[in-house]
Amino acid sequence: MASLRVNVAGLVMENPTILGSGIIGETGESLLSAYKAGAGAVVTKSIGLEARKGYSNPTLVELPFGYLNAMGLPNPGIESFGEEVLLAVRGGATVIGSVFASEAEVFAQLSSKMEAFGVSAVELNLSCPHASGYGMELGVDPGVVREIVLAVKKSVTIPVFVKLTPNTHRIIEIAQAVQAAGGDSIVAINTVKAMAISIEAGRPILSNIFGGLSGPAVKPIGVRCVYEMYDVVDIPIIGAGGIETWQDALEYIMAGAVAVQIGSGIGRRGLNIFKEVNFGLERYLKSRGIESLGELVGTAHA
Amino acid sequence: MASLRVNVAGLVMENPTILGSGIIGETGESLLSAYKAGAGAVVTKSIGLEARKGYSNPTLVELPFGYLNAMGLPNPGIESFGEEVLLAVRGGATVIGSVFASEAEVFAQLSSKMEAFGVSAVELNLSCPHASGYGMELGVDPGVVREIVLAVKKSVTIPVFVKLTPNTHRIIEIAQAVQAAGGDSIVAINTVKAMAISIEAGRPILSNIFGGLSGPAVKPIGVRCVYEMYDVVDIPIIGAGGIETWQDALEYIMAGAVAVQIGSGIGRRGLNIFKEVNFGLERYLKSRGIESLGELVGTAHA
Amino acid sequence: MHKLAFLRIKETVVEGKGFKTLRFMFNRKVRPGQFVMVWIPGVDEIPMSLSYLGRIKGITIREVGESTKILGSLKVGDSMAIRGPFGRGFERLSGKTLLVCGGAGAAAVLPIAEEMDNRERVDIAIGARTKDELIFEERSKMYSDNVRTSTDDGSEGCEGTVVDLAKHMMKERKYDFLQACGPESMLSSLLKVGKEHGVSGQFSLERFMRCGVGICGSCVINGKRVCTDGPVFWGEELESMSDFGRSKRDESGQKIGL
Amino acid sequence: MHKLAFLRIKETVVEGKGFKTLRFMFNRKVRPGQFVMVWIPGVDEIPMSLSYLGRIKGITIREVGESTKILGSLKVGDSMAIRGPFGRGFERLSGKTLLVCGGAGAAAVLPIAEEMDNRERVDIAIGARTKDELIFEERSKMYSDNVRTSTDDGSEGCEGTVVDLAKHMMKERKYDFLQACGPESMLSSLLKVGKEHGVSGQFSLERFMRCGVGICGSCVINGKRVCTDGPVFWGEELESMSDFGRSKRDESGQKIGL
Ligand SMILES: Cc1cc2nc3c(=O)[nH]c(=O)nc-3n(C[C@H](O)[C@H](O)[C@H](O)COP(=O)(O)OP(=O)(O)OC[C@H]3O[C@@H](n4cnc5c(N)ncnc54)[C@H](O)[C@@H]3O)c2cc1C
Ligand SMILES: Cc1cc2nc3c(=O)[nH]c(=O)nc-3n(C[C@H](O)[C@H](O)[C@H](O)COP(=O)(O)OP(=O)(O)OC[C@H]3O[C@@H](n4cnc5c(N)ncnc54)[C@H](O)[C@@H]3O)c2cc1C
Ligand SMILES: Cc1cc2nc3c(=O)[nH]c(=O)nc-3n(C[C@H](O)[C@H](O)[C@H](O)COP(=O)(O)O)c2cc1C
Ligand SMILES: Cc1cc2nc3c(=O)[nH]c(=O)nc-3n(C[C@H](O)[C@H](O)[C@H](O)COP(=O)(O)O)c2cc1C
Ligand code: FES
Ligand code: FES
Repeated sequence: MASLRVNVAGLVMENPTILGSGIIGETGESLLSAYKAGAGAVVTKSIGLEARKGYSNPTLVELPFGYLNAMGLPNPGIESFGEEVLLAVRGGATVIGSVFASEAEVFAQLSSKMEAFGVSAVELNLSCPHASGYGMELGVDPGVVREIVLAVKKSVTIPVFVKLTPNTHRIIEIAQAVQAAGGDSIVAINTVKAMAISIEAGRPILSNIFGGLSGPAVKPIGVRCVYEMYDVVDIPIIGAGGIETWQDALEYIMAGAVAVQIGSGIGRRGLNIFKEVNFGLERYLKSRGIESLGELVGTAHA
Repeated sequence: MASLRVNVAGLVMENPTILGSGIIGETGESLLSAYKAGAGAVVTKSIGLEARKGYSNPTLVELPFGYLNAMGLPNPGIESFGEEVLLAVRGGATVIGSVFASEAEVFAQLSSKMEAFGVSAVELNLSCPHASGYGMELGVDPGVVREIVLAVKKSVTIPVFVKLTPNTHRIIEIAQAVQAAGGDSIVAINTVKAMAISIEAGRPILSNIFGGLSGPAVKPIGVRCVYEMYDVVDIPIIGAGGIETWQDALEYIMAGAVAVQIGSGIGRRGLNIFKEVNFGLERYLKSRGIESLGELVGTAHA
Repeated sequence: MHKLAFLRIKETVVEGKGFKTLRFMFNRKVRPGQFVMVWIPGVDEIPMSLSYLGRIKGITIREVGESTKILGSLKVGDSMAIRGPFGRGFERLSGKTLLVCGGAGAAAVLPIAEEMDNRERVDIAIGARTKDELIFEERSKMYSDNVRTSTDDGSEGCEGTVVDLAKHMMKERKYDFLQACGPESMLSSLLKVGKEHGVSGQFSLERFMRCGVGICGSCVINGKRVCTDGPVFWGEELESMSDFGRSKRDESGQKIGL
Repeated sequence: MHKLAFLRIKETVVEGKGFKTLRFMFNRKVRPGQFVMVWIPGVDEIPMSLSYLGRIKGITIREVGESTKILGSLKVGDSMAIRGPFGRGFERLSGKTLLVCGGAGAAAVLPIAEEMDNRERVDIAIGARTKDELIFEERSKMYSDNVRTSTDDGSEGCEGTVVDLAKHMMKERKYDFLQACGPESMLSSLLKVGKEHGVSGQFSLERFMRCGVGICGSCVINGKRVCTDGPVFWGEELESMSDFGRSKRDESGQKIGL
C-alpha cells in the first residue's frame, strides 16, 4: 500500500499537504474547512500579541502567474484567537500555530499560548516581506534567528517550525542557525518581495507599495531554496511556493521537502487542490511501486 | 514632438530600450542586428579575462512565465572580443561592454580594454547568480562593490554601469555603495537564483543545478528593486527583468528607471520587441501630450 | 486571473438620494449577484455588485463613506479601475420568483429580473427607509407586472420593512423562490418568513473583503468564503451558519455584532 | 514555450552503420527541417532534426560521441526528454525539386519528400562516405521515382561526393529548387553548383546550440541565429554570410575554422 503519511519532527500527518499561513486561516471554521477539504495539517494566519487591522486595500494584485499581496498581518491578537484554534482542534484538524513578533521574548510568549490552545506545532514567521519591524527584517540575520528560536524552544514542548524568506543571500547560514538553535523544521519559502505599478493610475497598486509575490512565478525560487538547504541541514524541510499540482509537490519533495504548504493555489485552483495533489501523489507512488512518499525526499540530489 | 531620447549618465540613446547582457551579445554582428532591430544601445555578453566554455547543456529551461538559465558565462576572453566590439561600433551601434571578474583589479583591466575597443560605457556584472566566485557572490557585499567600482572608475573615462542582483536583502546598501564609489548608473535586476527539477528524470534539469530566473515572473521583483533604489540614490537606474511590452517598460520608468534592458523578451516575442516597445511608448507620450519620456521617470513615487 | 481593468465611464445616473449608477463597457461575462472590486487609487478598493450586466455594465453606489462618495462624484469620461467579476451569483431558477431588494441590495438583484425571459414569472419588492431612497422602481416595471415598494416611514408604498411587504406578497400569491439582497438582518427575517410560507431562496451577503479570490479569509462566515463560496447562498446553507444575521468579522478578524 | 516532454520510444530502427532512428509519439506540429533539443540526463542536451513528422515522429542519430551513443543505445519502452520544435524549417515549394542529403543530413531532408503530394516533382540524391552509411534509400523510393546515391569510395552508387551527383542530375534535368542538408562544406559547394545551373535553394545549417530559442547567441552565423532565423536558409542569404562554409564559433564564442 502506498502511504502518503509523513512525520515532520514528530508531527504526524495523513498526507504531506499543509494549508499555508495567511490563507483562509483567520478563523477556526475556515481552518477546519481546509482540513476537511483534504489538507494533512493547517497553519493559522500569523498571529501577534494585539489585534491588528492590516493595511487598507488594495492588499492583493492578481498576476497571470501568481499573486502579489500585502495584507499587513491583520489578526485578532493572540487572546481572541484561542477560541478559533480550539474550534479547529475540536473539529479534528491538525493545527500549526503561526506567530509573528518583533522580539524573541514575544515569540516565546505567543508560542506558549498557541501550545496552550492545543496546536500541534508552532511556526515562526521570520519571513513576511512587507511588515516593517517584523518578518524578514528579523529572518535575514542568523544571530537574531538563533535568539528567537532558542527562546521559543525554551517555552514550548511541541515542535517549532521556522518559516524563512528567500529575499536574502544568506539562506544557508539562516537555515544552519535554525538547526543550531534547536528548530525542529524549516518552512521555505514565504513570498518574494515585489511590487506592481499601475501605469494607468501612475502609482503602486498595493496600499503598502511593497508586497510579496507568490504562486507559480516563485516555484523555481522555492525549489532552489529547499534544495540548497537540504544539503546543509538535517532537520526536515517543508516546501512552499507555487505548488498547484502533484507534480509541483513532487518537485519540492525531490528537492528535499518532507511536506509542502499550499497557499495561492487555493485561489487559483480551489480548495479541492489538497485532494488533487494527494490523489496524484498516491497514484504516482502506486504506479512506481513505491511504498512511502518518504523514499522520494531529496532524491534529486546526486 | 514626443521624444524617446534618453541620456544615461552621459550616454545618449535614441530610445530607452537596451539589449540586455548575455542575449545574443557574443558577436559583433549579432549585437549589430539587435541595434538595427531598434535597440537604443546593446550590452555585450559578460566578458572575462580568458576564454570560458560555460557549462554543458542543458543550460536553459523554458517555463510558462520565463526562462531559467545557467550558461556559465561562456565567452571568448577579452582579447578575442575586441574585434567583435569593433565590428558593432563600426556598424553604428552604441555598445555597452559587460565584464565579469573575481577581483577589482581585473574588473578595472577588462573595463579599460573595453574602453579601448570603443564601447560607450562599461557594465560590471556583480549579479550573475550561478557562477561560483563571480557575479552575485561579489555583489551582495557593499564593501566589495565599493572597491570594484572605485577601481574601475580610476581606469576608465566612460560611464560605469553596475548591474546588481535581487538575491539579497541588502539592495539599498549596495546601491548606495555604487553611488558612493562614483558608479554612474545602476542596472537592476539580473536573474533571480532558482532551479527546476524534472520529476521524470528525478534530477535537476540544468547541468549546473542552479540558474537564474528571468522573464515575466521576475518583473514584480525588478520593479520593486528599481523603486526601492530610486528613493535612495541620485544616479540613474536602468530597469531590467521581464520587460515584454511598452506597458512593462513604462512600469519600470514610473518606478524610477531612465531606460530599460530587454533579454528574455527577445526569445519570447522576437527581435521586433525593441520597435514594438518604442512605438508603444511614443504613442503613449503623444496621446498624453508629454514631450519627453524623462518626465515620467519615477512618477509612481508619491 | 482578473486583470485590473481601467474603464471609461460612459454614463452616470442619479438613482435616488445618495444613490448613483456608473455605466461602462466591461467585456467579461457576469452572473447576476456577482461583484467586482473597485479601486479608488490612494483611498481603498471596495466590493460592488454589478447592477447592469448587458453590453454596457454598471455599478450602483450608495454613498456611505469616503470611497463611495468619491465614486459617486465621478463624471462621464472619468476612468475607473475594477477587477472581477467574483463570486457565485444568483442561479437562473425556473419557477415563480419574488425578488426582494433592501436599499443598495437592489443593485445585485435587478439583473435577475433582466435575465428572466418571462415577466409573468417575476414579482419585485423594493424597500427603503424613505421615498427618496427607493431605487430601480421604473427599471423593475420593465421586467415585471407586479412591482411593489415599501418605506420605513411610509412616504411611498407600504409603510414598513420590505420583509413585511414580501410577507404580504407571499400571502397573496404562491412563489417557488425568493432571491434577495439587502441588510443581513432583513435577509435573516426574510429567510424565516419564506420558510413559514414554504418558499426557499437565495440571499446575497456582504462581508469585509480584501482579496476577492478566496485566499485571505477576511470575508468568511462560518468557514465559508463570501467572496467565492458566495456572496449568494441558499437559505438552507445560511440556516446552518451560526453567524448569519448575528455577527461578522472586523478587519482584524475579531468577531463583532452585525 | 516548449514544455520538456518525456516520450516513450515506440520503435527503434538501425538505418545504417552508426545510424539509428527512434520513433515516438509527439503531438506538436512540425515543419520539415525543424529540430528538437534532446536531453540526455547527466550528460548533455543536443539538437536533432525530426526525421519523421507523421503521427509517430522520429529522430535519426548518427553516433559520433557520448550523447549520440547513449541515444543510439535506447530501446523500445525507454523514455526520452525533448523540447521543441525549434527553428524555421524548409518551405513547401512548388516546382521541381532536387533534395540533396549528405550523411546525417538526410534526417532533415526526407520529411520534405514525404510532404510532397507529387512524386514526379521530387528527385533525391543521397550521399555518404561508404555504402553502409547510406540511409533512407528505400524510404526515398516511396516518394520519388528518381533516387540516386553516391559514396566517396564508390562502394555503392556513383563514386564521389553527393555534390558531384547533384551536379550530374542538374545537367540531366532542369530543377526549380534544391533543398539540402549535410556537412557545411558540401552545402557550400552545392550552393555554387546550383548557381551555375541557375537553381536556387534552401540549405540547413548546424551550429553549436544552447537555448534553441534565440537568446543565448551560441549559434550565430554572421549575426543570424541558426536556432530561430534558421536552421534552414535560402542560398541568397548564405551568400552574404562571410562565415558560411568557412568558420563557426566554439563553445566560448571564439571563431574557429569549420
Ligand atoms: C459583495 C458585496 C457587494 C456590494 N455591493 C454594493 C453595491 O452594489 N452598492 C453599494 O453601494 N455597496 C455595495 N457593497 C458595500 C460597499 O462595499 C461598501 O458600502 C463600501 O465598501 C463602503 O466604503 P466607503 O469607503 O464609502 O465607506 P467606509 O466608511 O470605508 O465603510 C463603511 C462600511 O462599508 C463596509 N466596507 C468598507 N470596506 C469594505 C470592504 N473592503 N469590503 C466589504 N465591506 C466594506 C463596512 O461595513 C464599513 O463599515 C457591497 C459589499 C459587498 C461585500
Ligand atoms: C539543427 C541541428 C540539427 C541536427 N540534426 C541532427 C540529426 O538529425 N542527426 C544527427 O545525428 N545529428 C544531428 N545534429 C548534430 C548533433 O547535434 C551532434 O552530432 C551531437 O550534438 C553530437 O553529440 P555527442 O555528445 O554525441 O558528440 P560530442 O563528442 O559531444 O560532439 C561532437 C560534435 O557534435 C557537435 N555538437 C555537440 N554538441 C552540440 C550542440 N549542443 N549543438 C550543436 N552541435 C553540437 C559539435 O560539432 C561537436 O564537435 C544536428 C545539429 C544541429 C545544430
Ligand atoms: C494572501 C496571503 C497572505 C499570507 N499571509 C501569510 C502570513 O500571515 N504568514 C505567513 O507566514 N505567510 C503568509 N503568506 C505566505 C504563504 O503562506 C506562502 O508561504 C506563500 O504564499 C508561498 O506559497 P504559495 O505560492 O503556495 O502561495 C501569505 C500569502 C498570501 C498569498
Ligand atoms: C540566457 C541568458 C544569459 C544571460 N547572460 C548574462 C550575462 O552574461 N551577464 C549579465 O549581466 N546578465 C546576463 N543575463 C541576465 C539578463 O541580462 C537580464 O538581466 C535578465 O535576464 C533579466 O531580464 P529579462 O527578464 O528581460 O531577461 C542573462 C540572461 C539570460 C536569459
Ligand atoms: S476576500 Fe479574501 S477570502 Fe474572501
Ligand atoms: S541556441 Fe541560443 S540563440 Fe540559438
